[in-house]
Parts: sequence; C-alpha cells; structure tokens
Amino acid sequence: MKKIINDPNSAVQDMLDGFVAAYPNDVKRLPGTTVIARKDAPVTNKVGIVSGGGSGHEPAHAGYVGEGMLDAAVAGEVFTSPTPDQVFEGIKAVDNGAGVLLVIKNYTGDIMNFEMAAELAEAEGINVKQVVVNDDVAVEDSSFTTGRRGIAGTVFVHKIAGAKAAQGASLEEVQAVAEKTIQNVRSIGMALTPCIVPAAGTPSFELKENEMEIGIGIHGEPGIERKEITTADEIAVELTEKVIADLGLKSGEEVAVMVNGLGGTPEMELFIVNKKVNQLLSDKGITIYDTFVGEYMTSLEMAGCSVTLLRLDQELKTLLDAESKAPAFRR
Amino acid sequence: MKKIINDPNSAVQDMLDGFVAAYPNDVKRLPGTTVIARKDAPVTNKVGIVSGGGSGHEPAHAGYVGEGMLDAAVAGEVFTSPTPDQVFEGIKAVDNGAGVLLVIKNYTGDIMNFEMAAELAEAEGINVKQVVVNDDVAVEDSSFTTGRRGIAGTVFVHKIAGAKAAQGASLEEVQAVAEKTIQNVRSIGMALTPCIVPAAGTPSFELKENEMEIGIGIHGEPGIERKEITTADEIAVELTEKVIADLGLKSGEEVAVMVNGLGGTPEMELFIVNKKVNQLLSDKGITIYDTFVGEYMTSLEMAGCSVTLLRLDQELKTLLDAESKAPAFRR
Amino acid sequence: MKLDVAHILDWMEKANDKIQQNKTYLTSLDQAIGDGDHGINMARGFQEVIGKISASDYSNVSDLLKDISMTLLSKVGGASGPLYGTAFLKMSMALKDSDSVDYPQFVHAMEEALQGIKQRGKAEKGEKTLVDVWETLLEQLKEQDDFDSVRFEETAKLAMESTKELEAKKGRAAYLRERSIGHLDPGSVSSYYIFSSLSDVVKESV
Amino acid sequence: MKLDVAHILDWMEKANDKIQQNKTYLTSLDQAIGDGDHGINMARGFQEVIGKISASDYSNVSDLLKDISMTLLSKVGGASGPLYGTAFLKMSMALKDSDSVDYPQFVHAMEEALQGIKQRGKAEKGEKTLVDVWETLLEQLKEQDDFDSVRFEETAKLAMESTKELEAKKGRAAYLRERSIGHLDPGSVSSYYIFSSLSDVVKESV
Ligand SMILES: Nc1ncnc2c1ncn2[C@@H]1O[C@H](COP(=O)(O)OP(=O)(O)O)[C@@H](O)[C@H]1O
Ligand SMILES: Nc1ncnc2c1ncn2[C@@H]1O[C@H](COP(=O)(O)OP(=O)(O)O)[C@@H](O)[C@H]1O
Ligand SMILES: [Mg+2]
Ligand SMILES: [Mg+2]
Ligand SMILES: [Mg+2]
Ligand SMILES: [Mg+2]
Repeated sequence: MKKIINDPNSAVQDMLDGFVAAYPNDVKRLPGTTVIARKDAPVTNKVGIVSGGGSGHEPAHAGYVGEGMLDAAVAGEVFTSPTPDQVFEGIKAVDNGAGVLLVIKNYTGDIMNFEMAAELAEAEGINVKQVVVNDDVAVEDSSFTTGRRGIAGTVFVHKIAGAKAAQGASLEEVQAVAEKTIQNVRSIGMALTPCIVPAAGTPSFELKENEMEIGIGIHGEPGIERKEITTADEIAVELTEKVIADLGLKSGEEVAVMVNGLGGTPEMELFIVNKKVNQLLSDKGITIYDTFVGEYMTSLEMAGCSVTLLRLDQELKTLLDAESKAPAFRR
Repeated sequence: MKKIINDPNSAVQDMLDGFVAAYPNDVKRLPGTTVIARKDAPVTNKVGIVSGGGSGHEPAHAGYVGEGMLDAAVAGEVFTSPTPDQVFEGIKAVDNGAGVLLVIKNYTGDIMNFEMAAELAEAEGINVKQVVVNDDVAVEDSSFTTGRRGIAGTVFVHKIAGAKAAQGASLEEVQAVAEKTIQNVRSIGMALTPCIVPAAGTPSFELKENEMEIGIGIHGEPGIERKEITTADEIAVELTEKVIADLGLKSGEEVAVMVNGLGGTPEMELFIVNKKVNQLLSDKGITIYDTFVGEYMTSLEMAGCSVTLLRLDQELKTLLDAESKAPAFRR
Repeated sequence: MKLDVAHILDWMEKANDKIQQNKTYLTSLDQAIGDGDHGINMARGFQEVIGKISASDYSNVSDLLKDISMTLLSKVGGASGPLYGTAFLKMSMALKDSDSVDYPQFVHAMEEALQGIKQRGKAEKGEKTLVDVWETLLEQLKEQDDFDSVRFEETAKLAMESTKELEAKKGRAAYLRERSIGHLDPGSVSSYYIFSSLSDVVKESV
Repeated sequence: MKLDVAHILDWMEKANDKIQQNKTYLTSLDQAIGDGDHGINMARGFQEVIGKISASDYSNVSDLLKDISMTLLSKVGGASGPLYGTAFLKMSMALKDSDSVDYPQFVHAMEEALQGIKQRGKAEKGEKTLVDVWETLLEQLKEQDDFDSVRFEETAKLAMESTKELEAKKGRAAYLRERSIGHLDPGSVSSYYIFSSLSDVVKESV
C-alpha cells in the first residue's frame, strides 16, 4: 500500500484538519468531532442541511459545505458511516429553529446511524427530516432488499436542496425538492482497479490486466459484472444507456450530466467519456443543460468513473444554477 | 496498461472534443487544430494570453481558458510540446491588436515550438511577448544547463497575468506582472508511482513498494532522488522547506499555497499534506493568504503531489482574488 | 447460570481478544462481499469498550451494559455499530437495576436485544446478517432452562457457518445478489466471536 | 556523390522504416532519461513525411526537403520536431533550386543544418544531444572530398554510442544530472537511423 499518510488511524483526523486549514474563512470543525460546518452556522431563518458518510469519497462530503449547499458534513472513518453522536453534533450546530434536512445515501449503516441521530435530535425538540438518495441503477430496485445505493447523484441533491434552503424555503419545501431531485437522478459506475482502505492495507478485490468491473459502488465493493475491458466509447454507451433507460428519458427532455472520476482516473479519460455521453444524448434528442466533469464522489484511488443524469425542469434548473460557495462546487 | 480511451492515437483529439462538449458556451475548439479558445475570442482591446504544452496535465491547460485567465490553450500530444503551427493558430485567434503574451513552461521543446510560433506571428505583424515559467526547485538553477522546469506554479502565472489583462493592461504590463509572479513562485513534487503514456503502454520508470521519488517532474520523468517512503508529515516538511529556502521566505511575508495532486492521489492525502504545510508555515511566521488543494497540473495517473508557494504583495493579492470563469479555477 | 459485573467484564475482555486477533480475517470477509471495514470497525469499537469499562466501577450489570452500548454506538460506525449498540442497549434496559443475571433474565435480555436489532436493521433471519446468529441462538436458548455452554457455542458456530450458503438480502452484500453466495457474513462471524466468548466465561465460572 | 529527388525519397523511406521498427526502442531510451515520447514523436512525424512526399511530385531537392521540414515541424512536436524541422529547412535553403546535390553542396547543406540546430537548441557538442552526432559527422565530412558510406555510417554510430557516457546538459535529460550518465541519448539514436539510412542510399546508388 502506497499512500501519503501519517497513520491509517489518524488519516481522517489529519484530513479534516488539513481541510479546515485550506478554507479557514469558510468552514470550521466542531471541536472534538468529525463535523465540518459552515463558519457562520447556524444561519438564522434557514433550514440546515446536513450530509455525510464514510470518508474516502473526497471532495464529498466536506467539499460541499458552503453557502448555497450543505451547512455541515459529518465524516466517518474510511468507508464507514459516522456514528449517531457525531451526526447529532452536526444537526445541533446548524439548527436555528427552521429545522434540519438530513441527506443520507442509501446504505444500511448510514441510514441507521443518521436515523438514531435524528431520534436524539427530535428528543431535544429539533425538527428533523430525512431524504435517502438511491441513484445507483447497477443494483436492481427491489423492496425485498436494501434497495439501491446512493452514489454521485447525491451531489446534485446537495446542490438543489442547498439552493432551496438558501432561498428561505421551509423544511417541508426543501425536503420536497430534494425528493424530486432523487426521483429524477440516476447513476452507474465502472472501475479498472480496486482501492485500498488505509487501515486494511490490501485491495478489496483483484482485477486482471484486461478486466473491468461494471456497476461498482464507491466503497471498493465489487460491482455487478466483471468483463473484458473495452473502449471508452463502449463504456460510455453502456453506462449512459442504463441510466437513460432507468430514468425513461425521452427526446425533448433536458438533463444535467455528471461524468465523475473515482479518484485514480486522469481527467483526460473523463473528457473522452464525456464526448461519447454527449454524442449519445444529442443523438437521442435529449438536451444537455449543463455538464460536470471531474471528481465529485470518489472511492479513494480507484481508477474508474460514473455517469449521472439528472432530469431537469424549470425549478431544478434555477436551483442548479444558483450561487454556491462550496469549495468543490463553485457556481 | 488500463485506461478508459478509444485509441492512444485519438486520445488527445477525443479529450478536446469532450472538453468542448462540457463547456460549449464558454469555449470553442479552433477547427482543425488542437487549440481551445474562449468562445468570444478575440476580446477587443485586451491582451491575449496563450499557454499550452503537452497533454496529460489536465486540467492544464484548457481548464484555465476563460474570462480572467487564458484566452487560448494549445494542446500537444501526451507529454509532447505542441507544434509551432498550432501555437500560431492560437495566437492569431486571440489577438485583436493589443498583442499576445505566451506563457511557456521551461522545457526545451516548449520553448522552441513557442518561439517559432512567435516568429511566425511577428512576421504577420502581431505583437508577441513571452514569459518562461521555471518554478521547480528540484532542479538546480544553472546557466550552463536548461535551467529549471515549469510545473504547478504555472497556474498562478496564468491566473495573475489573466487578471491583469482583464483589467485592460498593456502587453508590457501583463508581461511584467507575469515575470514578477515567476520571480516569486517555487514548487517541488514527489511521486509514489510512475505513469503510463497511452501510446507507449509501459510505465516510464519503476518504483518499489517502499520507494518514493522526490523532485519528480510532470512528464513521468524520474525525479532527482529516490528514497524510502515516509510519512505525509515528513514529505510535506521536505518539500515545503526546499521551497521556502529557495524563495528565501521570511517571517511576516505572505504566500499563497498550492498542494497539487499529480493525478492518482486521493484528495484525502492532499489535505493531510496541507495540514502539515500549513503548520510549518505558521510556525515560521509566514502568513497564508490563500490555499489551493486539488489537481491543478497533473501527470496522467501518477500518484504523488507537489507543493507550490507564491510570495504575495498587494498587487498579486488583488490579481489572485480577481474573478475567473475558467472551468478549473473559478473565483 | 448467574452472570455478574465481573463476568460481563470478563466477557468483553475475551470478546475483544478474539476480535483483535481476527481483525484482518473479519476485514477480509467484508472485502469479499462488503466494503472491507468490519474488522477495523469492530476492533476499534471493542478496544474503546475495554478502555471505557476498565476505567469505571459498576455496581450493576445494567450500567455496565449501557456503557458498552454507548461506546459501541459512538465508536464503531457502519452498520454494525448501531446494531451492536442497540443490542447492548436493549440488554441493559431489560436488566434494569439487576446486579446479576439469571437464566430467564438472560433469555429475556437476548430476546429484547434481537428485537432491537431487527427493528433497527429491518432484517429477518435468513437474509445473511448477524440476525441469523442471534435468532438461532435465541431459539435454542428458549428450548432449554439453563445455559449449556457447549451447545450454545456450537449453535452459534453452525448458525455463523450457515450464512455461507445464503444470498444476502440486507446490508452491503445484498448489492452482489447471487455473487454473495459462498462467503461467510462478516457480522455473523463477529457475533460468533462474541457468543463463543460468553460461552467460555460461563464455562470457566461453573 | 550525386543525390537527386529519387535518392532523397528513398532516404526518407529507409529512415522511416528504421524509425518505425525502432519506435519502442527509441521510446524506452527516452523513458530512461526523458519523458518517453521520442519514438512516438519520430514515428508519427516520419509516417506523415512519407504520406506527404509520396503524394506529391518534386522537380528539385529543395522543394522536397522543404516539405519534409514543414511536415516534421508540424507533426513531431517536443524538442525533436523543431530541431529536425529546422535542420531540413536549412538544407532546403542551402540547396535552393538544385535538382541534385554533389558532395560540396551536401557538406554545405549539413553545415547549415547543424548551425540551425545549434541556434534553435542553444546546444554545443558534448551536451548529450543530437548535436553530438551531427557535429561529429560534419567534422568527418570536411576531412574528405567525397562521401564514404561505410565511414559515414561508422562515424554516426560511434558518435551516437559516445553519448552514453556523457552527462546531459541540454534537453530533458539534463534534469537528471549525473543520473543521465550510462544511457544513450534518444535523439542521437534517431539521428543515427537517419544517417545510416542515407549511407545505405548512397551505397546502393553507386
Ligand atoms: N439490515 C441489517 N440488519 C442486520 N444486520 C446487518 C444489516 N446490514 C448489515 N448487517 C450486518 O453488518 C455487517 C457489516 O458491518 P460493517 O462492515 O461494520 O458495516 P458496513 O456494512 O456499513 O460497512 C454485515 O456483515 C451484517 O452482518
Ligand atoms: N537543446 C537541444 N539541442 C539539441 N538537441 C536537443 C536539445 N534538447 C533536446 N534535444 C534532443 O531531443 C531529444 C528528445 O526529443 P523528444 O523526446 O522528441 O522531445 P522532448 O524532450 O521534448 O520530449 C533528445 O534526446 C536530444 O537529442
Ligand atoms: Mg462500511
Ligand atoms: Mg516530450
Ligand atoms: Mg463493511
Ligand atoms: Mg521526449
């Protein structure tokens, strides 16, 4: 394992300190916690938005803390949901009476920890609502199982809910637009290499020199299908077609596109994928309102990418365009 | 070699198309060239700024094209300087009578190709000036050799020269502030892994599981010293001390910090490095005016980072803070 | 059976030893069908539990179990943190003010714990989670009227091993669908360590 | 010696063959002390040269050399593109309107080419660049009064090999300082291919 760290056990702590050191005027770390909050939290008369999850997905989640996006991000250990007490600290720090929305990615661990935090907050009289992002179409949607994972599409939920809250909307309104975003966002990823959790020291799976994995998550979990590596165009088509089909996108509709790098893939390759995604959508008469290419939701140093499409209407477009001062999503 | 590409020979072309597809309202590709220019180029009464170099450094250089930064970026093949005819096209596309500044990184190939382009432009009556960025303190500065390389510090030169030009300064003024930036910016990099040029298919060098390379360039060139891998803190101290010493930074001075990822390093590790860089500078009484952590000047999928410091005065601070709409450097 | 504060302290010591020794193994099980952190999470959490409970004095098992629960809740994270945290919390509540635990009380506490786990995780037996170990054990406990260390350990082991052939329906492994078959459930293995430690404690205390 | 358009066309064909065959080797030399693109650059450029010159008719060597130059300039890139481009441009200019080249003209063209390279690259002999091959050859050419194919090839080869022991002072390899010693200079090797091809052309034309 080759990593620029001091100690696997201090990696998350060191990262959080280094993050605050980079943006000292914009964010603060709540003392003794793994919570990064807006420096000016709690903001008066504004619904607070709290997200978070395991670490190793940088710039998620702290990178999305800022005016127009999240009020706080709670970091767990690498790929491990943060604990209820930490999430509770985040909620308390951002609530100013208008209530708090929790944006949770659909993983059993995240849901249980955030739910327990919500129970603690409600016990203190804080009004808390939750939305659960489950944009990953790799996993079949079945009510018998855990359902779908939340991956890169979560960033759009942060953005849109954050913009709505910044407008002064009520907790119910912010929750409603977050739900609407979740209804209209889908993603799928693929990987060329696994990644190494610092404290584990070994890769989570092995891929041969000619293999790739489709439907990968963002925690070094194996994907749903392993096959021979193919061209960027074929990869782009496979991912995008799956997302289009699941969203039921039709000619004439408008979308935002995100081509997200998983951590170890050069930007050059993301743009090569974007070329084909763009072509495919244009060929189908689907209008691309805006495109985001880069690293938004990573899986440590995994080489690979995901494609996310968000179906837009006028409300979502306006909220997507609204100002954001989050370090990883400046608008 | 595992890459998400279609064909090594079309990688740069596909990338440029994918880049324009991502930012169609902001940039254009000059037909039949590898030049990405501002959509509204040439801008009336403004000095044009052209940079460029080999590909594989994304988001450099096209990511820095935009209002407040570059007017055009010329892409060569991977790690290969663009040819004079391409640079010449870039110059012609951005000149509107106010002249053009070329920002060149100090590599023999880049200098020769850009110089020949400048000769072609001058022959057509375009007023062209050049600056050569040589921020890499890994390489000893000697008039007998090629001198120092240009690496991540180049991004600050783009930003500051671009801001000056946006203010309506003359070509001489823009050149002068670019020179001043070059005088005050220094960097050094390190790597944990090599990278693979797509058309070559094999890594440029090998590093053992316990080795790192200090003083690495951004072209997969071996560095100046190979040694046993150590902690993030020790790496941060070694890099930062070299830069501080070379700049002769003293207590009370102000700097901008860039902790740059080389392509394959997770952001988590960059923030861990930033924590120590920040601490070290603070301990020495050097004021950190602003910090930039992320991928700014990469070397394909190389794992590693570089540390850049820019000594600031009031003029440079104002220009650094000025608005920029470049996709990879929004201010 | 009769479990007092000292027994529970001993139980945690033994469980922690097993988890620390098998940290890498638990993690490798989670790498196969999860995200590779279960051993790390459990080792971190139980280390903290030992730190916490060895620095305090307890006059009854309920307070001790509560501290165990709170430490697991705030130090483990992931799916296993809330589940184990909830289990020990429910045990603590079921044994309110007891300074020792007899067999019916123990069965009652296990029943409450299992219910807590199932409510929190919304999982049923047979879905390849630690519920498979806890529910199988509870069924066996209910069939008897005193604790049988050997049988308890064997039952836990068999239940743990039985998860290998199951397809996961809950937790991270569920994303793999039929590819989850053929691998042990990491949480069931850590539960087995916890219960085999309890079996050892009871065996030695007889 | 007498080189006409057909000879130069043949020269380029042979040079291109050698470069394509040794593309990977040239690249591996550049990986050792540079950035690993020299073979790729030269192979791309010479392939384009062949495409260009085989699609046109030439009435004199000067026009042909000009097209070679322009193609190299616009297709090779890196350091080698401007250098080889300049070299062939200077040859073209030195041989203005000639439809064939005799020995004194050839030596003159080589002299101009070398001067162009040195001016562009600001390099001197002994700095571990292709100048080492070009200047050594020119010195040898000046000592004689006609072209000696065998000696020409041998001199080019020795000059190329001599770069191995040098420490680079110019180009990318200079960043490595003493670590550049012990490796051949890639540009000197590609220059050797170009000149050994010329030697073959002259040998066959006698
Ligand atoms: N819904 C659930 N109900 C009961 N147990 C579960 C559930 N989801 C996961 N588990 C248990 O948690 C274990 C995984 O724990 P851990 O790896 O620490 O958390 P995570 O899956 O969040 O990374 C699984 O092996 C399984 O036994
Ligand atoms: N200043 C110079 N003068 C003469 N030749 C040079 C100079 N710099 C580099 N070269 C030659 O160019 C070769 C490298 O070419 P190439 O790899 O194509 O370009 P780059 O170094 O820009 O990647 C070197 O091996 C050397 O022979
Ligand atoms: Mg986990
Ligand atoms: Mg090169
Ligand atoms: Mg896990
Ligand atoms: Mg080279």
